[in-house]
Order: sequence, then structure tokens, then C-alpha cells
Amino acid sequence: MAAELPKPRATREAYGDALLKLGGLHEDIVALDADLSGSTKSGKFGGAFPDRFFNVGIAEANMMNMAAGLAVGGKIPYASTFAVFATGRAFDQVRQSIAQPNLPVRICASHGGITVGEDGCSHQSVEDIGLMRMLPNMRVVVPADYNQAYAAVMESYVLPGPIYIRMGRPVVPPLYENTPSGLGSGADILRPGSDISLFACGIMAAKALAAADELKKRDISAEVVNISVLKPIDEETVVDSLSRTGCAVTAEEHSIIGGLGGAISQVASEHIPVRIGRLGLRDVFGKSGLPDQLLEEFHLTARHLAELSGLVLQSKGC
Amino acid sequence: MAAELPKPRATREAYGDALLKLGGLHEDIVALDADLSGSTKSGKFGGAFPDRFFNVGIAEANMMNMAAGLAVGGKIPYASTFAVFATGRAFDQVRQSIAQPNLPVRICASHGGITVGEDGCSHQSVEDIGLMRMLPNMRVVVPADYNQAYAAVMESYVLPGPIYIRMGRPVVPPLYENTPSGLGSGADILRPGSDISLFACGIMAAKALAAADELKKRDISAEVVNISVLKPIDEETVVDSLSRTGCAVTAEEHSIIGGLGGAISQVASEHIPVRIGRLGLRDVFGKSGLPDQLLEEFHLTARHLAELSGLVLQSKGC
Amino acid sequence: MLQSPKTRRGALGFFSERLSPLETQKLGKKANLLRRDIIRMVAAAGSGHPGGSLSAADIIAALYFRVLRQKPDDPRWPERDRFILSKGHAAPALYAALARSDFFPASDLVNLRKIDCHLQGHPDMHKTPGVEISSGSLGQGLSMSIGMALAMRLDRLPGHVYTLLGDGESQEGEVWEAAMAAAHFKLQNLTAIVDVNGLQIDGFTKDVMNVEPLVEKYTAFGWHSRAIDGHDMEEIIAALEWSRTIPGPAAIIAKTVKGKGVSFMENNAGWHGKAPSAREAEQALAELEGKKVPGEGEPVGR
Amino acid sequence: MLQSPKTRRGALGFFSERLSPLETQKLGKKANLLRRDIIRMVAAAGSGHPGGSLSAADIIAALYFRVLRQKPDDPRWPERDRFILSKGHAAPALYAALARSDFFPASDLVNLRKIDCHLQGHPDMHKTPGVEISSGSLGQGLSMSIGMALAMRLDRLPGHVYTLLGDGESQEGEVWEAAMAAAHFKLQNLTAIVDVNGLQIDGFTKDVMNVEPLVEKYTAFGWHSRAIDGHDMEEIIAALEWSRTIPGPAAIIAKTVKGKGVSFMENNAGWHGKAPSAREAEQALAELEGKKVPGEGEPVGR
Ligand SMILES: Cc1ncc(C[n+]2csc(CCOP(=O)(O)OP(=O)(O)O)c2C)c(N)n1
Ligand SMILES: Cc1ncc(C[n+]2csc(CCOP(=O)(O)OP(=O)(O)O)c2C)c(N)n1
Ligand SMILES: [Mg+2]
Ligand SMILES: [Mg+2]
Repeated sequence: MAAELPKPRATREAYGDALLKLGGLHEDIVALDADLSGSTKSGKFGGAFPDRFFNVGIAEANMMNMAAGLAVGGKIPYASTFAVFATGRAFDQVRQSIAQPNLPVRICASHGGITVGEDGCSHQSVEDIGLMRMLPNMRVVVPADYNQAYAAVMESYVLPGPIYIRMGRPVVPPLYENTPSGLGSGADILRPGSDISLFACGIMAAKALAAADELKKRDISAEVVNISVLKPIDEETVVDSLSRTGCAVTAEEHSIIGGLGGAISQVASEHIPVRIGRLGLRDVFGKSGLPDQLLEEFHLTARHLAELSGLVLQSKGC
Repeated sequence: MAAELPKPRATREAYGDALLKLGGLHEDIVALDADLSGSTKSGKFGGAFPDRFFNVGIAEANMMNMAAGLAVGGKIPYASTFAVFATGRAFDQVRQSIAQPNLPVRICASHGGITVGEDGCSHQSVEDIGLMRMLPNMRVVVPADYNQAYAAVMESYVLPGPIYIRMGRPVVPPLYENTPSGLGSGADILRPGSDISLFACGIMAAKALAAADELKKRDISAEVVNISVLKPIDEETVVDSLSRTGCAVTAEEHSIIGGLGGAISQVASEHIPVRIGRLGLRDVFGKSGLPDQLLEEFHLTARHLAELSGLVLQSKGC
Repeated sequence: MLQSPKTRRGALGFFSERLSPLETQKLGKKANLLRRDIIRMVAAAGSGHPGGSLSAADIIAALYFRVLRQKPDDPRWPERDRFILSKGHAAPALYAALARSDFFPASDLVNLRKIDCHLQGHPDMHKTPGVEISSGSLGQGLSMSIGMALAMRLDRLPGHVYTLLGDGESQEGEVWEAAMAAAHFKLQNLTAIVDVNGLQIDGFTKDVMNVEPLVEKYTAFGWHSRAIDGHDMEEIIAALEWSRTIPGPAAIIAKTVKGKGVSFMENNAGWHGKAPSAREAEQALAELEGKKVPGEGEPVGR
Repeated sequence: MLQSPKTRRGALGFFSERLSPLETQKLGKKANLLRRDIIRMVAAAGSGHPGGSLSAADIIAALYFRVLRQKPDDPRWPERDRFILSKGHAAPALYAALARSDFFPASDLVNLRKIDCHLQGHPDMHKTPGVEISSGSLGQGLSMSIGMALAMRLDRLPGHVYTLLGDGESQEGEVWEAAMAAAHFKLQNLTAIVDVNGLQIDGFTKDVMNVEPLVEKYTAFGWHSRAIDGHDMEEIIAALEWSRTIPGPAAIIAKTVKGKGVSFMENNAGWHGKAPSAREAEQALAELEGKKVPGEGEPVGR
């Protein structure tokens, strides 16, 4: 499949493209941004539909509440800014005025994770998934590549309630050859396996495949599952996978607290207690550097994922 | 021990009393509030030390950043408001200006949980523990009664880095006969047992003891552990307890996502995979009602805790 | 303060001429009814916020019984005017106005804050008919109003959005983000009313965190803004009408008395969020009854 | 705009008389040096924010090379003045000023944003000597400055806090929470300087979200406030001195040009957060060199 794959593109580009497409299809779509419409790519919509685009300046709280008001007024608002500000700067607004009243606001944030790079820790969001997962009614989506991000945004239009979709800054290698019709249950088994489950989201899904390759050389059969919908998480697929493999490693460009690792740990300890290793930021903030340097520094590579898998396998069943 | 116990008091009262005491002992303590100094009890300090007390009005973001600035200026700031606003309304401020620079700001929030009562969901914080747990450097404390809250506040003065302490609105029955010298490791085995571990925090600790009584009638030996320090959590005590009992239930006045249940699930699935049931708000917001009615409605009672324990025991080892 | 009848005509021409003395009196009675409802509700609930509900009673009465075009039997009628209670803790005043406008039975009022009653401690748009948005966390209502006003403008709907804020609430920075944005977006269909009762929870606003001068602040943020007596029904109506004629957002800075109408509650921060005892409620009601025109019954609805 | 030498004396009496032409020229050269550093740093990093660093260069030069009382060999000297860069993305300008004031070697500058260099993309108080607070998330610096100014007042320290904000940043509501609070707390030892370069990321501030009139806004929020040309060294120094004489917080609204000094960057939103290529950097440096007094070397430190 690798040969025909499209070229690497950023998930935020998919947001821009899909939003533009949606805007042409649906009159009731409006978009908002907080002075980052070039980075988040919402500007494409803004250029095509200036009357339905509201740049609120650097005022994330106001943006989220305006989105809520627009939703009450019958619109389907797409609101974007960097992930760290979309979730943290306006948490109470999202909580009280979007999640609690269950309004169809789509928060499409860019610059999730540490691959933000040189801007450093203030701009690298490593808690956003955890923050959004804590909110009742909120659907939490982390696409793995351009095509999946495009599908996630297209699909979001018809879904009820509030949605958080996390996009990234850098180009990422393609994982899905074509644009899927939607995310389905949000848990795609990319490769079946029997010794260990690798649950990954975002850019880590591709790395999980690479890690599975490495593990294969050591005669370890790893099942790779791309979890694109972190909430509501597809418990059945997770539990099935764990019942086949008996242990797992999670991988995410996010804190090991509260994100994918937290979600899988909770599912496992409730339904099928097995050992879970969590790869992610080990409760630290990021720093400045090139994206790849940071991924290495914070152990978010296929190599580290394979290593951790080995450790988890050693203590499997202990 | 029940006979000599002091009368029920609210943990927020302990905050007011301890802060007043600390203020007399240490010149470098300052306190801030956001128009809730009567409710949080920071007003006691304000009355005694008006020069060191800053009421910023209804401006939680400004309060947290002012606290950061005061800390940079060599003060030990205690900042209080309702838990929902302390953590959610000012999350980015706490993240960027307190947690990341590791400043000794003590965020002492009142009105954690649903026992806020009649004010309803907008004022009932059921995500604050999860939010604060996500932040590197942040110590997260949930005292179980007046005496423990008093100890937590007194002890906080000498600890390094940022601290979040969650206080509650209603009076709660005493659990600790005397004021402990500190919280120790933050995991107190209130009652040893061998069949199941009950990990509880805040008002649920007392209910866990009552649940253990109920379970005893059914010949089930429950170990009750009061987790007052949710971060850094005392992994050793948790793992030891789980290795003795082989399963657990967590109980908290908080969402079952990301709080105590999340923390214990992560520890278990990393170190000692056993079945964990989580008692708490099942991913819903609160509502108006009397505190006790709400505890019943949301299943935060000793009875429900005992019931869930029974279910977990049934599938123990499955 | 009052302008001539001609210029006081609403932007859309549907306001009646200058209030007649009889109409003024009628609206005053409605406000008094809301006040009595507030006392009964909060006393029955055993908790709640009487002070800021009473200070807003005249403004809310003016809106619900004179200015707002709404259809109680069709609460989501697209052409309606919207009222947004940004200071959500004044829910009792809003609930009373909605009940007395027949959005739901007035008999519900005494179940305020009771478990399973739709009348939550703070307004919930999905539970209570007529509540446009959920509120309770201060400082968010004006921003939401902007969103609603923009949606209405996009849909060419004629309605106007009226948003009521507290003076303490105006300490929230988001209010000023919203103020800046409403002016930038030239929202002609938006009016902010600030209930300047001079008190917040911890004391006088000027002592806790001075928000004045509010007229100048709104002006500097690009609004048309004017000060009124928030208990003078003629001034209130005139200002609400004036605000619809402005080619941009308009701010009405309404000087009020917290706890207005109940002697022992007036100007007393202690009554911000405390329910009166049965005896206190009786005294409050007696005082309010005294202000009622003798012989007046308890009218239900308009 | 300039006042007489007598009234321009700083509050604490340590300001010199009116700037001599020579001193003005010297400060101008320092600003030029900072500009060249900024270009070199951002070009070497391959990313960063030249536009808002260049617009602030004169203000930051005035502060670091004339106004601030600091001890580079004792960065935490309690009596020092504090400079807070609320618009943290202008870190290159701050780092250059710190290096040229000997807080750390100027040779570090080219390692801006490189992994393991202390010069983070946004200021980190624990990594870089002389950085007073960490910033990067906009809108928080003025609030932190209030905390610092209060701490200094409690400790009876003589220092003054100068905080630099962006005009786009002034859209954050927290800035207005802070403005309200600083006036309420009567902070005499606090000066806010707004770098009004008229641009933010998405375009002209007046188009994206108009923040003007800023002088009136600060005045309505209880500050003394005045407008200056943020590239006129005499006006900058005069305003900074004036601000120390005010019995409360003072705001300096500095009109600037984003990208100032580099023709192709001036007034161009595209250069907010983009590094020049090697060729572009060369051209920029040549332009800036041209503005240098011929024969001048590259001075290090004051
Ligand atoms: C964000 C937020 N912070 C704090 C509170 C708690 N609170 C409820 S009412 C109130 C005082 C409000 O004062 P004001 O706006 O003047 O209202 P009024 O005097 O009209 O009652 C406060 C601080 C809240 N509801 N929301
Ligand atoms: C809270 C927050 N939101 C968004 C950003 C992203 N951001 C960085 S710089 C900038 C524009 C700043 O404009 P301005 O304050 O005018 O700065 P200047 O023109 O001086 O560079 C934005 C939106 C941020 N750093 N912080
Ligand atoms: Mg008030
Ligand atoms: Mg600017």
C-alpha cells in the first residue's frame, strides 16, 4: 500500500480543506478563529465565506462563547486556535457554555503536541486531550493523518453535540490511502497481532506500525490499533484486542496522564485487567527544538515504543 | 474512637483557620481571593492581615497571574475561589505561569464536588482534580476532614512548588481525631483488609469506612485507604494494598475520568493489573438539589460503594 | 434623560409612544409582583440570591412586560427578541418573569432549586422554557449574546438581543473582550444592560474592585452608552427603546439598589446569596404588599 | 510631548537631565544593534518573530541601556527595576538586550530556539539570566506585573516594574482585568507600555479586532496614559521617566512600525512569525548597517 500513498501533509491542512468544502455544502456553517487563521487553516473558509467567518482577535474565551451563541442561534460553528489555548485558555467557557448545554460546537484545534517545535512549552499542548476527555458530552477526536483528519471534519457536521478535533502542525506521513467515509467506531485495527496491543493516536499511529515491524524482527506479534476517537472510546474493540494479546502499550503525543493512556488504563482496569505501558510525555512540559529532536528527546519514536513493548511483555501476566 | 471525635466541620473552615494561623507565623504569606472570601474563608486572613490580602474581584485569571507575580517577588501566595473557577476559569494561567515555572503558589479552592448543592452544575466542580493532575509540578491534595485539611494547609507552607488543595462546602464528619502533623505519603490505611481495597478521597473516605462495615457483615474484608495526596500518588502503598487484596474500588466526589479513579487505574495497569471499579460521577454534570439528595442521586453513598465492591469482587480474577 | 416621544420610537417602529402614567403604574406593579415571587421562591428554596434579583426586577419587568417580542406558547419563535441573563444567579427574577409571562405555570416557582425541578439554581436552557442560554459562570453572557446576534443578523431576523450583566461581573475580562468584539462587529441588534447595584459578594464594588466609570469604559470600547436610574420605569423603557435606534451596540448603565424593595435587604452585601427565614420573608412580603396598589389581586401572566 | 527637563526628572530623582543629542544617538545605536542581533538570531534559528521584536527594539533599548537599574552580575538584586515582556514572542529583542547588557554571552544568541539552548522560543525565567518571568501565552504579563509590584511595595523595595504588551495582545480580556486591578491597587511602581505596531498575526489590528482608542481605554480604566512615537528615543525616555512620577499606574501607548528598520518587513503581517532566509537576512543587515554610524564597531555590553 505504501507505493500509492499520497504525499505527507499536515492534519491542519485537512481541516482547512474540509472546512472549505463543508462551507460550500452547508449554509449554516460558520467559523471562528482567534488570530491564528493562517496557522489553523480556517482562513481558507474565511477567504471563501467572509460573511460567515469571525476572527475575534486574541480572545479565546470570547471566541468559545460566541461559538456557543451562534450554535444556539442555529448555526454549526467551527472554532479554531492552537490546542493549548482552545482547551486551556477557555476551559470554563467550553465547559459551561458548550459541553454542559450540549451545543454542536466543533473545536478544531491545531498545534497539538510537541511537534509544534521551536516555539517551546508555552505553545505545546500536552494536556488538551485529557482536558477535553473530562467534559461530559464532548467527543474527542485525534486523527492520524491528512485523510483521516479530512474525514473527521467532514463527518463532524452531521454528528450531534460538541466535538474536539486535534490537528497538528507538521506534515505527517499518510496512513490512510483514501479518505475514509468517516471514523467509524474510532478504533481501527491497522495490523492484527497476538502478543501485545499497541494503541496509538495521531502521529504515533504510524510510529506504532514501525514499532510493530521492529518487534516482528524479534518474533513478537504486535497488534496495532489507531484510536482516532478517544471519547467515546470503542471499548469493545479495545477489550477484544486486550483479550487476544493480554497486554498493551499506548502511544500519544500527550501527557501519559489523562489522555489515551489514561483512557485505555481505565477501560482495562474496569473490564480486563492487563498490564499497560504508557508512552507519552512523562508528566513534564515540552521545550524548544526541532520536532524530530523533541520526539527523540521525549521518547516518542518507534524505537522507544518497541522498547517499552518489550518491557511490558516481560512482565506480562506477572 | 468515635466518641472523642470533634464535631463535624467543613474543610473550608480549616482553610480559613490554618491560613489565619500561618499568616501570624510567616510574614511572607499573602492571600488572594476572587470575591468569594466569605465562602472560601480566606476572609479570616484578610481581616487579620489586610495589607497582605488581595481581593481581585471576579477575575480569576488575573488572580492566578497576580499570585504568580507575588511568588516571583518572594511571597508565598494562597489563592482561593470555588474549585470550578480556580481550575477551569484560569487553567491556562495556572499552567503557563504557575505550574510550568514551578512557582510556590498554593491554590486552595473551596466548593469542590456536588455537595455544593442547590447552586447546580455551573458551580459544582467535578473535573478539578483531573485538571490539576494533568499539570507537571502540581501537587494535588484532597483532604478528608477538617483536621486533615488543617494539616494540609499548614504543611503546604514548607513544601516546594505549586499545590492544589480542594476544600468542600458542607460540614463533614471527622475522620482524624487530632490534627496530623502533615499528610505523610498521602495514603493512609484507615482499616486493613484482605479482599478488596477501597481507595477514597475527600468526603468519600468516611463513606468508605461505612461501606467496609457493610461489607464486613457479608464477610468481606475491605481495606480502606484514604488518598489525600492524589499527586504525586503514593504508588507503593497503592501497589502493596492491591497485591494483598487483588482488586479495588475507588470513590470520589468527582468524575470517574481523570481523578482518583484515573490515577489508581493508571498505577494498577502499569504495576499490578487488577480489576478496579470506579465510583464517581459517571461522565455527567451535576444539578441542583440538597447535598445529600445529590449524593444519593449520583450514587456517592456507602451503600453504592458496597454494592460496586460486591460486583468487582464477583469478577475478581476473571 | 427622557427624549421626546418621536425620537423614543424603537428602531423597528413597533414601540408605542411615551409611556402613559397608567402603563408606568402597571409595569411597576409587575415589577412588584416579581419581587414578591422572588422572596417566596428563595424562601421556599432555603437558598438563592435575593439581592441581585431584586435590583434587577424593574429592568426585567420592563423587558418581559413591555419590550420583548416573544411568544410564550412558542418559546423558540425565530423572530423573537432574546433576553440573556448573564448574571445567572439572578435566576429567580428571570423565572418569575417567565412564569408571569406564561412560559410555564407560576406554581412551579416554589420548587426553585429543588431536586428534579426544572428551575435550577442557575438558568438551564434545556430545562426551563424561555431560558435562551445556560448561565451561572459569570462573564460569559455578553460573548454568547454576540454569537446570537450574529446568527440573527446572518438569518436577517428582526429580533434584538438584550443582555443583563452585574457590576461585579464586569470585572471579568471576558466582558471586555466581548465589548471590544460587539463594537468591532457593529452589532446593531445588541443591548447590554449593567445592573449597577454597587455591591458584589465581598462588599461594595468600589471597595472590592472598582469598575467605574462604566459609561466611559463602554464608550472607550466603542459603544453608545448612557446612565439611567434602574428603578425608574420611564427611564428604563426610554433607554431600552433608545438602544434599538443605535447603529451599533448600546450599553445601558443602570444605577440600582441591591435588595431593592425590602428594607433590610437594601444595600446589604449579606443578602447577596442568602435566603430569608420564614419570618423575614413575611416581613419582606408585607413591605412589598404595602407598595402594592390596595385591592390588587395576584395577577398571573400579563 | 516632551516636558521641560525639570519635570522630566524621575520620581526617585536618579534620572539624568534631558537627553543630550549624544546620548540619544548612543541609544539609537544600541537599538540598531538589537535589531541586527534580532535578524541574526531569527535567521540562525530558522524560525521566530522578527516583526514584533523589531517594533519593540527602541523601547527595549531605552529600558536596558538607560532606564532600568539592574546588576547583570546579580540578576536577582532585590532593589532592581523589573522588565516584563508580556508579548513573549518578542523574546529575540529581550535576549539581545540581556546579552548586550552582559547577563550572558552574546555568543549564545545564535543558538536561539535550538534544542538545549537556554534561549527558548518564549522567555523562561529559570533558563535565561535576567528573564524575570516566563511568558508566551499572551495577556498574562500585566497581571503578573501587578503581583510583582505588590510584592515590591510590601517589601518597600524601590524598583519599578515596566511591562511591554502588544496591541493585538490587548484583545485578551485578562489585560483589562489587570488594568482595572492596577488602578484599584494604586500601583505607583508600575508602567505598561503598549507596542502599537498596528498588526497582529492575521492582519491589521484595526481589521482583525480593533483595540483603539487605547489611551481612552486606559484612562477609563483609571490609569494615567499618554501616546508617544515608539521610535523616537527622546519621547520614549521622557515617557518612561514621566511614568515614574505618576501616583498610580501609567500607560505609554507607543505607536510603532512592525518590522521597523527592515524595509521589506515593515508593516507586513507576513513577517510576524517567519524567519528570513540567508539572503533576506543579509539584505536586512545591510539596511541596518547602513543606518549605523560609519566606522562603529560591534559594542558588547553598555
Ligand atoms: C466566574 C464566576 N466567578 C465567581 C462566581 C461566584 N459569584 C456568583 S454571584 C457573584 C457576585 C456577582 O456580583 P454582581 O455581578 O455585582 O451581581 P449582583 O450584585 O447583581 O448580584 C460571584 C462572585 C461566579 N458565579 N462566576
Ligand atoms: C493566549 C495566546 N493566544 C494566541 C497566541 C499566538 N500568538 C502569538 S503572537 C500573536 C499576535 C500578537 O500580536 P501583538 O500582540 O500585536 O504582537 P506584535 O504585533 O507586537 O508582535 C498571537 C495571536 C499566543 N501566544 N497566546
Ligand atoms: Mg452588583
Ligand atoms: Mg501588534
